[in-house]
Amino acid sequence: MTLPTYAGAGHRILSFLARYGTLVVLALMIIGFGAASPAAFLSERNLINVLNQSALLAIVSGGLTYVLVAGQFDLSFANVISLSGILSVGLIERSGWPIAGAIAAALAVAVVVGLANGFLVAYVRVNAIVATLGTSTVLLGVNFIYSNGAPITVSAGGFTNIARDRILGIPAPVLIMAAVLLVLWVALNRTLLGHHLQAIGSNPAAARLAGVGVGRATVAAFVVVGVCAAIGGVILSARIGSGMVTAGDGFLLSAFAASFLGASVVRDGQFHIVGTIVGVLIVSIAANGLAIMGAQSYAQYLVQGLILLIAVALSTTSRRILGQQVS
Amino acid sequence: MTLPTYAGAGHRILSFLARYGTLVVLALMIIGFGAASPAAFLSERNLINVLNQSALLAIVSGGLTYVLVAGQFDLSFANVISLSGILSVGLIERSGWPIAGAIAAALAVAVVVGLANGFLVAYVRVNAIVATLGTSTVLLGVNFIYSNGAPITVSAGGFTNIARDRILGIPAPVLIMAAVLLVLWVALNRTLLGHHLQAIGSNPAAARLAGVGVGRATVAAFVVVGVCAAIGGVILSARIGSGMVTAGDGFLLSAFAASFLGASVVRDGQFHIVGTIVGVLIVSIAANGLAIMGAQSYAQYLVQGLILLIAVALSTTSRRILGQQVS
Amino acid sequence: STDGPAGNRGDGGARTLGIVQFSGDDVYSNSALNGAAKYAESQGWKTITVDAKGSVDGANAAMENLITRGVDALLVSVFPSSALSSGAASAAEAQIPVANWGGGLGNGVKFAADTALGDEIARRVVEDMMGHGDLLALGYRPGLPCQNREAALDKVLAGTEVKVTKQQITIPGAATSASEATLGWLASHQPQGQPIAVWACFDDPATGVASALRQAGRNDVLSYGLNGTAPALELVRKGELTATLWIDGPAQGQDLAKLLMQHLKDPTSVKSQVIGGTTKVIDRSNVESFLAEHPELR
Amino acid sequence: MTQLEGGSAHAGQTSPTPLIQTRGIAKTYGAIAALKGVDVTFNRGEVHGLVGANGAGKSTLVRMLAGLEQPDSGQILIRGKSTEISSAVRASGLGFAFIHQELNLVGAFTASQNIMLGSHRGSAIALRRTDGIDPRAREVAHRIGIDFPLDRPVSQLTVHQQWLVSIARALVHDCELIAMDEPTASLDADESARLLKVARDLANQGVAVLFISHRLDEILQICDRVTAFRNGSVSMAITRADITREAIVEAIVGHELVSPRREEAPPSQRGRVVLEVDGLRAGRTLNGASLRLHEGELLGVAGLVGSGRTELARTIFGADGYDTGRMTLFGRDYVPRSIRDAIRNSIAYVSEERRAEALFLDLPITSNLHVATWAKRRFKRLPLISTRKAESDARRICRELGIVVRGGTRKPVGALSGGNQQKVVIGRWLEAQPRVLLLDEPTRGVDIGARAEIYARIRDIARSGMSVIVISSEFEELLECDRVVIMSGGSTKGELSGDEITVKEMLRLCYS
Ligand SMILES: Nc1ncnc2c1ncn2[C@@H]1O[C@H](COP(=O)(O)OP(=O)(O)OP(=O)(O)O)[C@@H](O)[C@H]1O
Ligand SMILES: Nc1ncnc2c1ncn2[C@@H]1O[C@H](COP(=O)(O)OP(=O)(O)OP(=O)(O)O)[C@@H](O)[C@H]1O
Ligand SMILES: [Mg+2]
Ligand SMILES: [Mg+2]
Repeated sequence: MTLPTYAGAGHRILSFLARYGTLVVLALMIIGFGAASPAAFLSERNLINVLNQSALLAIVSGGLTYVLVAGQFDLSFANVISLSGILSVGLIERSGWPIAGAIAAALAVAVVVGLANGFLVAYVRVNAIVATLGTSTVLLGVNFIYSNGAPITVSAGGFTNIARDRILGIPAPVLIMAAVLLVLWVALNRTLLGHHLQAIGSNPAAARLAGVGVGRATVAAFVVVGVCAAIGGVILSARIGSGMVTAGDGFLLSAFAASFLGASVVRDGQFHIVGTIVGVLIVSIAANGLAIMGAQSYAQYLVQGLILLIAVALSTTSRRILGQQVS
Repeated sequence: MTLPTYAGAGHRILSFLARYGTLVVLALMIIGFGAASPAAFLSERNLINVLNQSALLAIVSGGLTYVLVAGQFDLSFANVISLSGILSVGLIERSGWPIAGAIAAALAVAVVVGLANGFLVAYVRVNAIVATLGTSTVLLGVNFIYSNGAPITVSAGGFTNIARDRILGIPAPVLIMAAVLLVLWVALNRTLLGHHLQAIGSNPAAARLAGVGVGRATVAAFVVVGVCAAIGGVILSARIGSGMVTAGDGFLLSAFAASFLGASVVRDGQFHIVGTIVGVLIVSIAANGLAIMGAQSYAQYLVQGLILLIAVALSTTSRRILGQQVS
Repeated sequence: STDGPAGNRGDGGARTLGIVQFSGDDVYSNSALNGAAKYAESQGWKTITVDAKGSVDGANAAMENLITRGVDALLVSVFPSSALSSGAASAAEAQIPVANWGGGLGNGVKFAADTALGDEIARRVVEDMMGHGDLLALGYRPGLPCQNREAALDKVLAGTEVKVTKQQITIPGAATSASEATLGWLASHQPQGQPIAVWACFDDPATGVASALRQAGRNDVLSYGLNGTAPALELVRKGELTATLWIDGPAQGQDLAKLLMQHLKDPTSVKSQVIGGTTKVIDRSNVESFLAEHPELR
Repeated sequence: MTQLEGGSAHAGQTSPTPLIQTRGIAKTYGAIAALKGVDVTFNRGEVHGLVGANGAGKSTLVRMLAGLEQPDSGQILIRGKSTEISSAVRASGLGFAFIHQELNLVGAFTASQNIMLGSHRGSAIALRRTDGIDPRAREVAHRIGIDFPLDRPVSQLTVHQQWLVSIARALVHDCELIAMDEPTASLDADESARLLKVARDLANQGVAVLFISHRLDEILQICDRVTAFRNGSVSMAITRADITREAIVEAIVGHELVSPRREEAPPSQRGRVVLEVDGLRAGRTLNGASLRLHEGELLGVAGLVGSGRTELARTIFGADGYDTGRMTLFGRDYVPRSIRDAIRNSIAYVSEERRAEALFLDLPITSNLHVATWAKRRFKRLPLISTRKAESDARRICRELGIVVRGGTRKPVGALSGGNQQKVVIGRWLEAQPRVLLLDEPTRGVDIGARAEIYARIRDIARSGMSVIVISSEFEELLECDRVVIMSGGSTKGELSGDEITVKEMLRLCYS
């Protein structure tokens, strides 16, 4: 096991960057923002704040990771976020449902959406991008029918507490995030379903030939992202105090950014929950740090775009130089 | 060569739908809207109108098709549309450039964006979704720097004529669309580049071993979508009479919808220019017909979503029943 | 059936008002358009509404489609008239008058409603801050009303000791992006005896501001919006939003419809004009009585 | 060739109902009839060989039993009961296991995970670990002689190692039927022998074994019963007693095959040296490989699997780099910087894994044939490609190589049978008219008739000055060559020419 001739320090640094490049960028960001405004950025309050703000994106991106692991795509979860928000608020405010019942209904609807997406993709064999673009458009229509386009405001206090309560100083959304991510991690790495999803994503034909229930597992992945989006939607509407038709739209691209960033963490090109968490943190901390520094909008866009590119390019470049990249 | 037992009429209809299902949906849409409001929808004026409204989407989706054929993805072209609009209008209005010079500059910038995307994807090996999400965010920043976020209005008449002039009663954008699509079709089906892109999209490793210049061809595909987006952006800003930071945003999902719809036309799951044109027509005619009928927002969303799903599901289902689907 | 072919205007049959919405979920502008639609219907007109889904190209296309369908007048909302070039040109060609609620005049758009009206609340902001302190201004420059409102704020702030940080929100996702920008900014602006305030160029981001304040547990921060939508008024009532400027959009819509009709009767009788609107700053002191007068905003 | 003790005498007669009986199975793809009313019976305790030319329909039948295709008409009786095999899950539920003709592994998984994939039972969401090496996988690996670590991701294994994984996966199930579609095509002699023994053992334990191969020796050696296919129908069913080489060839090809004789090329007539490789070293795979290739020569490279032959070919082709060593091409120093560089230097390489490394399965046969030579299909004065020229050239190549394209050259290449796909890849590179052609396991999955045709064609072209290097694990195939070098452990160990070229001698040098 001799190392190639150009080994030594350079080689070790490259190997390190190939594995941990994305994490290095995260660390550099924290150090940079911390140095720029230590009092504000590194305050305990702000750190909890960042976690709290990440909670929603983390839950949704975690769900999205399942679909991506299975080699599929979902463009409809943003509308599920909006729908579940509108629906839960609407059922509480307009139909007088109890909070738990309303949330359960929102989750149930999300399961149905996931089943529909999964059915279209796995059994009707519609390309996932078209299928979920179609369902997302239909969902938008449903959102409009239910809300007539207008936000539904929460008046009951109980519901907004979901976003406001703290346990031991930790906001409820952060706790929910932790629980959801834990479940997602365990199910992906320690169950047959997760194992099969990974197989399907890596080589669907091989998985099918090996007798893996490709259809059922794919449907399950779409249900997972649906449910996660619904949980996110409930938290979101509790946080902003109303359900809105477009409330979830902003999560579409940022969840993809977080998940794809995550795919470059440690394992090359594979989606996994821990990676996604790192991706979420990079996205959230960039936004938070830049807002604290009072950066102009254009600077925010420039920096966020560059961080995204560098975070991924660092590890891919190192891998390429090492020649580890499987072409 | 005996036909299978369930053959006959049913089999022939299925075979027909498998190949032409998407076209059948297009035809049904035209018949349906035509029957609902013959005077308005089927008027010559409206048909030219529909083509004129399709022009932009067709040009952009045609470019996007190249990237999709090569097995890649582009999320940045919508920002290129906006940027080229802002830049051409800005150079004319603020810097007093001649119209042709401003347009050339906009196209040149788009080429640079395409090169950057292509370089990141093909040589730095960054996943195309992350790379183009990153460049699109950077581009948004650039848009803000140049325009400060505010629209730049056209005062000179010459520029808006690009969208307004007619030759033999046919609006200039339609003619430009026809020219662009012709070039795109020829280049994809009758040149080395086109065949190489198809090979790369089908099996990049095999393409590399067959001596295809995978890197260069991939870069070329990103340049093509960039240039098409810039052409679209110039026409758009001429049409609306100003350059706006968000002008191109709406094209992101509709161009994907059109291209993926197109992939189900005749050939199963492969992107091609003629298919994309059909996809564009479906998207545009749905919008036009529903607008003419004065459908409510929710109905527009519902119907558009369902059309998308049915158009694709019809052919995939027929193929599945026929057992032709390549798994 | 119901659609009249192009060119049969003025023959005594029911006329049609074509309406182009900015977006189906932009409640406030849609309420103004509703005001116009209600009035037109009360005058025996038919109305037909198309959703441009926030896309400026879509708005131009929608105008053309409505003209093709044969409407007698067009009402557009929010998109700047300067960006309605081809739609307005088609309208001019077909001699159809166009009014724009919130987008200003220009490109042959004959009537507009001023929805900027930002001075009043800007003065209120400075007044509440007693001329000094830190202010976060959340703007949206691609939209004309927000652009003008930001300009009005700048004008009022000039010469005061208020330190302004400006951020642009995104649409869609106005509330979420406003909330994120606010939370970040708040972290570097802790209570320090100086007044701290957040101004949002309309009420949707203002609800995001309120949620950020709630999350951060900050009740030392003043917050402002504009438009006076139901959710914002509810926040004012609960004391989570300091004040918002109510603008009577529906009345403006009705006035625009009137102008369009008058123009059709006799084009020479009305000048091209920008109409103003009734406004009122709503804060905790008057929100209850205001809501009593305007139950539709509850 | 050892005489394996077969259960042949009693097999078939003792079981009252056969395990599987097909009745009039037919399957068409569009206008192509892949199977036309096939009746076969597979009994427990029997090795049942399926033979037939490329495209005869063998794999289609296997795919039907695997639930991957549905018959258009006809019935499959399982234990006497008409059964619909609707999916792969159903097939494995029926106790069927498969080694399919093409590699299908999950690249991101380890060897052990691949072997066990699909064998886990129980709740999908119960907690369990799927990493680590499963003892059952270890046991099977031992049985077929896997010597590489099972916890390595298969994407890092060689093609040949991947095949062993694929075989192990089929063997890990307790099954009643195991269908092997050309399982030995990628194995060396030792491993093939081991697999044949495993197959025999399984049959003796009462499993029905379905065995497809183009290597007639293997068929002769272990089959209790042989069914030959021709054009989608059963052309002959032979039982143990009547199985002879001649009968099988007759059944496959329809006539007797004259084995092509090697034309002796005396050393004096040998052309000038075209390519010289001297002391090539690369990482752990190559350590001192040298060879010399003459003009118009057919040079064989023999070696055991893993001996570095593929690596050597890829290095010459510019697909992999090397550390030290020298190459000379037409007398000039040759340092391939890239694949394109090698192609510019008139070198071509037919890879050993056609599906992953050569074919564009969803693209037309035409595109697959022309991918490296599109430039030749252009109009005279336009920089555009002439579709008519492309199609007629494609038809010509198909004719020359005997590629059976029943649906026309515009059909996706994925619709061809395995052997015909292989011919497409060879045709692609012959069209490029290279000066040096590297063939890595070129006749994998090609039927005996076609194999002769391919070699005849290669000989033809070699006569006009092309030099060919053939890498093959089937040493009989190398008997065709003018000279053979033997590789072992990444370096060249010896050379045989003329009458020295015998299977025995090659084996001796490999193991020395
Ligand atoms: N998906 C498909 N679409 C169209 N035709 C197909 C398809 N699959 C197989 N065929 C055709 O069916 C016929 C039988 O193919 P099959 O793969 O069963 O042959 P085979 O006997 O296994 O040949 P080989 O020895 O080359 O593997 C061939 O003519 C092939 O072209
Ligand atoms: N991608 C890889 N990862 C790890 N080891 C490899 C890889 N490719 C080749 N090797 C090793 O290099 C050596 C030579 O492999 P190579 O494939 O060149 O041999 P070969 O003689 O062509 O055998 P085969 O018949 O399997 O192709 C083997 O020992 C193999 O283990
Ligand atoms: Mg076969
Ligand atoms: Mg090899």
